[in-house]
Amino acid sequence: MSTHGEEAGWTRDEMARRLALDIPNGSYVNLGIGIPELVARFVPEGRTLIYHTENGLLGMGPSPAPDAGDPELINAGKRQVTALPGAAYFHHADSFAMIRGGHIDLCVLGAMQVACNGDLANWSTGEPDAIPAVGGAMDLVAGVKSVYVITQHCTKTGEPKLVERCTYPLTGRGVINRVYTELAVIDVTPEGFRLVELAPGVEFEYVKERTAAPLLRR
Amino acid sequence: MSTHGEEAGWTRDEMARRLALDIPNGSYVNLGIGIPELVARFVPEGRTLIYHTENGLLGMGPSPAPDAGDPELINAGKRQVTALPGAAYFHHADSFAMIRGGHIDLCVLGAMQVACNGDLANWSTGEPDAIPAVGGAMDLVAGVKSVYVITQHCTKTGEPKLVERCTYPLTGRGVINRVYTELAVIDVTPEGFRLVELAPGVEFEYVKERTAAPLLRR
Amino acid sequence: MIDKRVQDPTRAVADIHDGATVMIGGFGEAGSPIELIHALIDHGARGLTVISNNTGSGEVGLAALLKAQRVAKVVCSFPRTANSTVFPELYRQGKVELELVPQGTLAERIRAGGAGVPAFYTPAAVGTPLAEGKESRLFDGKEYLLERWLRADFALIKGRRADRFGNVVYNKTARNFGPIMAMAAGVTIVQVNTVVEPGGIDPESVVTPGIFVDRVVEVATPLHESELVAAGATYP
Amino acid sequence: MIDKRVQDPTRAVADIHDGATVMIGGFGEAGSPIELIHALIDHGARGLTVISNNTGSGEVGLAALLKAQRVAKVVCSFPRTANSTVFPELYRQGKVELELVPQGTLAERIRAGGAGVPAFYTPAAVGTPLAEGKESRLFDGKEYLLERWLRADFALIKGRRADRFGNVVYNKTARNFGPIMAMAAGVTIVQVNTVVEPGGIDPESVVTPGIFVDRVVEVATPLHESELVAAGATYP
Repeated sequence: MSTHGEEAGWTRDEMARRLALDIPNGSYVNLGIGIPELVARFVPEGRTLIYHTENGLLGMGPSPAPDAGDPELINAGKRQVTALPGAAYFHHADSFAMIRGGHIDLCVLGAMQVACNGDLANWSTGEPDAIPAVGGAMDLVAGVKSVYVITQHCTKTGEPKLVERCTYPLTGRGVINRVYTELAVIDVTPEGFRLVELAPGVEFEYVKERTAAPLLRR
Repeated sequence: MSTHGEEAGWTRDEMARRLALDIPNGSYVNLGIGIPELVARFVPEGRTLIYHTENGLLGMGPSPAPDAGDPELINAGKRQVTALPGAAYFHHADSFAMIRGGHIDLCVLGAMQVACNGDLANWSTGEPDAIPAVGGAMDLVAGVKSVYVITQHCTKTGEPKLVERCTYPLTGRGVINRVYTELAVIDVTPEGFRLVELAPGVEFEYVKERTAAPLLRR
Repeated sequence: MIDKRVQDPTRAVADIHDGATVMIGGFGEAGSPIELIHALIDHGARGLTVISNNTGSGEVGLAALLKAQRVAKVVCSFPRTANSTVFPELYRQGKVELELVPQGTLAERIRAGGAGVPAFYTPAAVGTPLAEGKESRLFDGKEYLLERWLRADFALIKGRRADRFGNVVYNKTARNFGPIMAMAAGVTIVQVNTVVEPGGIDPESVVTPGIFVDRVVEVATPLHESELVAAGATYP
Repeated sequence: MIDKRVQDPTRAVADIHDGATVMIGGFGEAGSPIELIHALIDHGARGLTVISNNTGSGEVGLAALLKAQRVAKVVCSFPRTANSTVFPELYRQGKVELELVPQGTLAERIRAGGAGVPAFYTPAAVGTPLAEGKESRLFDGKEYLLERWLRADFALIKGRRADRFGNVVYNKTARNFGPIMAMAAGVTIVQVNTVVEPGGIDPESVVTPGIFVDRVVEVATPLHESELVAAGATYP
């Protein structure tokens, strides 16, 4: 691991493990599709989280064994899952009552851009020929108690994802509490981005250079 | 039965029987406390009605056999009832979604006053020391498809209950479709009260004299 | 390990503070969490705002809480029942405030509180004295009233069975306000006849998912309000 | 005698008129009433407004209805899925209109339609492009958007079991939009694997009470959309 090469900082698994450390026992958690899903694999021993999937299940478990699945038992990413003992099924209005009503403790999402005022853009590039599709992201960020982003620090072309103001269409305004990247854990505070922790071997200046908004030290 | 004595017209049971004749097979019906409850006894052979009680039961049946009741299986009048095969229990928000959403076909209520514009007063005399209590009456009249009143034509002191304008506090504005009394069946139309049917031996003028608003002939 | 069980009603209500807003389940005696209410009387919190469909009967349960003058305000649809004398007396003496709400509006305001909907429109009560002071608005030519959500610090409700995650099923028409109050309170306390292990309730039949429940207390053989009232019982 | 059974999907959808608004249940393939949708394609109604969370995959079910150009407008939250090519193509060609609605707002608007609530406020989408043209308002210092109810002429949904009164239970996460769409449509048509006699469903476990259901069709072994798509099937 190097502070200057392409491979600086945490792997995806390590990012997910680092995030999982911050989730208290007994939390009700909604994990977005993609990197966020990895978080479930790294919950520390002795803690139980209860997973909510917005398509109507609380107590979601891992993927089923081969040929043991039910095409009508799926997660929000439309992949087959299982239901753990103590699970409950409910309809969509009840599911989003949980979200909008502030009953979910944490949701973890991917991001295209996070601004230092907590704005999130993660649903559309705003390109004119894109098929707009928003799903439940706007409801999640508006209703869940804490919203964490887990994402690569920059895009594949090296553009910072942590920015002064989002240029892509917003998912929500002032909704993000914390960001986990391969380089660092960063809080969104009333003063803007503030470093919480650097990945091993990563230096503050290195993160700062790749962040398109002021980054406060701890 | 006399057209001029105190006992003119239908008995309470006959009023209920007459009303029951007008309810189509398969209707979802909410019956208020008191005379309205009698209606269930007189449903014509071959028709099935499904009774809704706003405290969370569809498919309500008659009172239980002695000592067979459950104090947690009651109707809106807080009396023990039964649940018929095909019944369903639900919570209060769902129950009033049925009411407010226009899913109940008919509700039958008692009345203090019904005005010729369809206004109903049936919850309060407006006296300053009365304990105000409204229950579900305002929701029922606002949401149910048809609202029938079943009542004595006049109060115990001989005051007409069918009036030009209600003087008691309203339960709802322009909500009553039809009134069944011991003297007649009367529709509330855009032109006001209109006679549908006289009780046997009752004359039109007799009803008209006891109605404090214009009464149109059939 | 998630375990929402609490040993007894006393411990379950121990942090209800003076001035708290408390939703109390039940329609008449069906679903009334009488043991939790009695524990609340013993606990002694005062100046409560109680949101409940009725005001109790006799001098037990909710009526006893009122009688003990712990309640500053009642939000309810029908504060008058057979055998209900405590509330009317206090109300006439000006010792308790009343906010009268149509039953369906009460239910929907509570559900809205739980669902994060701060306000909604309803046709109920338009043109009546209960519309006074309320905003109204036309939609598609019909008039509706604007109603605000109701939320509470605590909810006390009664179920039939729960697991230690807080999933609850109810008994018949005792369900009534339980599921929506569970959604609308900061801390939801449920008394149930039986606590089972997770998996002991079919996930297809759960009525209140555990996410809405904070504390579960087993009361194996709850008192029946009507029997107590018939026997002339009082509490404490 | 109350009997809401209809012999087959063809008869169940026979009165869906051109220009009708049709809610179609399902989240992806879970809960998608594929036999009812295929019957609707055969039936031929055009110019439909479809309210559904997604827009189907492959060229069967909902995607096939779109492909057959029977749909003038789609109201949905996520018109893009794996194996979803039909909608994107029609949309880019300007052959179908899209009203994009956040998923929770979509669910709540449908529930509001069923519950007789013409409008409500939600925090979702505040400050985003989906708030454009919408009224907003502060409650307790926080901004919310005003949203209108959604109602439909017909709802097509899929359950697991029903009785002839129309009481329905669902299968796992196939429940999703079924219960609320059943509430919000003038005519609700449910396909189920099994029809049972009244009493065959525990009244404590009924999810959709029969009052919300008009027609019940038994489809004992419904097709699975994902299997059809994997096999490259098309409809008709």
